[in-house]
Amino acid sequence: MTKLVYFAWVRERIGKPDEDLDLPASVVTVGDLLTHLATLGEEYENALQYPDVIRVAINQEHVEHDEPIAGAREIGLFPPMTGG
Amino acid sequence: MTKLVYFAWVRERIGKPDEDLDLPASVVTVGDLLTHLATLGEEYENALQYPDVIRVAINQEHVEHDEPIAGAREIGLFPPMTGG
Amino acid sequence: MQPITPTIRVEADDFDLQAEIDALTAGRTDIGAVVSFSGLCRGEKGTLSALELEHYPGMAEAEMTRIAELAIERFSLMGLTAIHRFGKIEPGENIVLVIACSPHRQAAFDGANFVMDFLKTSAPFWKKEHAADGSPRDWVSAKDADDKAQEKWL
Amino acid sequence: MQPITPTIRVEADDFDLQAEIDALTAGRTDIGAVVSFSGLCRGEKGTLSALELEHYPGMAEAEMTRIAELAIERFSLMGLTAIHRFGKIEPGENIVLVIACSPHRQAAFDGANFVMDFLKTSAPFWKKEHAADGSPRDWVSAKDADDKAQEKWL
Repeated sequence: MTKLVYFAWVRERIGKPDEDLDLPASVVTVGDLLTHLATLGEEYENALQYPDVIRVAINQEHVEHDEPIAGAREIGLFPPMTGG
Repeated sequence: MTKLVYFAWVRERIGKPDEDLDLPASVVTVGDLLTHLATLGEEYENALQYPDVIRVAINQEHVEHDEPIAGAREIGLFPPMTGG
Repeated sequence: MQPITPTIRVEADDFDLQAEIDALTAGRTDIGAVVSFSGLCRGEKGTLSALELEHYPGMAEAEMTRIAELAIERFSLMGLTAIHRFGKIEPGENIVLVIACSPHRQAAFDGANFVMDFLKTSAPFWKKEHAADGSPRDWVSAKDADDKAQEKWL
Repeated sequence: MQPITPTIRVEADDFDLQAEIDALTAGRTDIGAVVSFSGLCRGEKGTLSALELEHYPGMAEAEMTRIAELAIERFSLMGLTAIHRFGKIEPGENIVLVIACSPHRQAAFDGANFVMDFLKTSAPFWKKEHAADGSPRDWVSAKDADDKAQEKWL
């Protein structure tokens, strides 16, 4: 099981702040994960329709979309940051 | 009569904070003034021995050494500034 | 010289700038320059009633610490504080505070500026606008200008 | 938009940073960024007992006002305060304060930085060092680095 956490409009569109998911073995990279999640329902499809803009953190550190997710305890998905 | 005011080590070397002087007609520019003052005694010579480093203000505004002093009510002489 | 540990906080409450500067400088005589940056919520000519600041707990602090340590190393800072608020913030209120201390002024300016630029693009915070007229709330879009501002340090 | 009048003071007493920022920002919702610079007297590893700050009364205020107005114009600032102390100042004490307010962060950083760079080279202040061991007091020499810092704005 991998913990997924969502923020800002990704959280709003998916409709929950976090969840634990069993990911299929075919999901190797962050990019694979985004493609996989978009198949889980309309709300996921809506949240992830432009995967290029989705920022991802593995174990609370920023990663690129080609990063393998092996060893991830927690994966965060969110829009570009707008703090400060 | 022109009021001269001195600051920092220029003031210390000349030995007074200010004075009113009658300047000869031959003193046209700031550079002429520095040359003239250096003839007024050892303390002036000592203060102004390196005229290039002396900063000058006419009526409380910075001027270059080639500036005419005509119309000056107050002329300030001082070393490069070290505030801030 | 002992390593400098930044002060990093993510909190709902407002901060006290003077108290934070005092905490960095009290009893020290080796600091010659202190630069503070306060980021405030703008009212956008009366159209905004508040901002709602969301963050990624844990990662927000970790990312701010990482940025702060980069700045301390790069500009040889003698002290650094970064505080970011979350929750509802009204126009005129503080959002973020960065303080950098150094023997010399340019390093203090650069340190605070660097932290703000990286914080904008890398620290996991998101702003949602509450419109004064009650119209649907929108998430603030990330600005290209912020990415460009960060790139000046690369 | 009404013209911005800078707050300029030359005084013996210490200043209160928070009070000065409050005076610039109170009741306003159009300021998004406030940058403050505080310059402090360094103790030079215990060798300095105090600095004596001399200034040219009248011209000091006039020159600071001129620099402040240049910065307001150049960076479209919404508020600017510059305060310079004179007299005897001990290690750890404040010497100078500059605060710049703007809608956006880079203008606030640049405004405060610009004022400091020009103040260093153009405002008529001079520092004399009082050595801790009582040896003869020396006037601080002007630094080439300060002239270079000013040149970055030309």
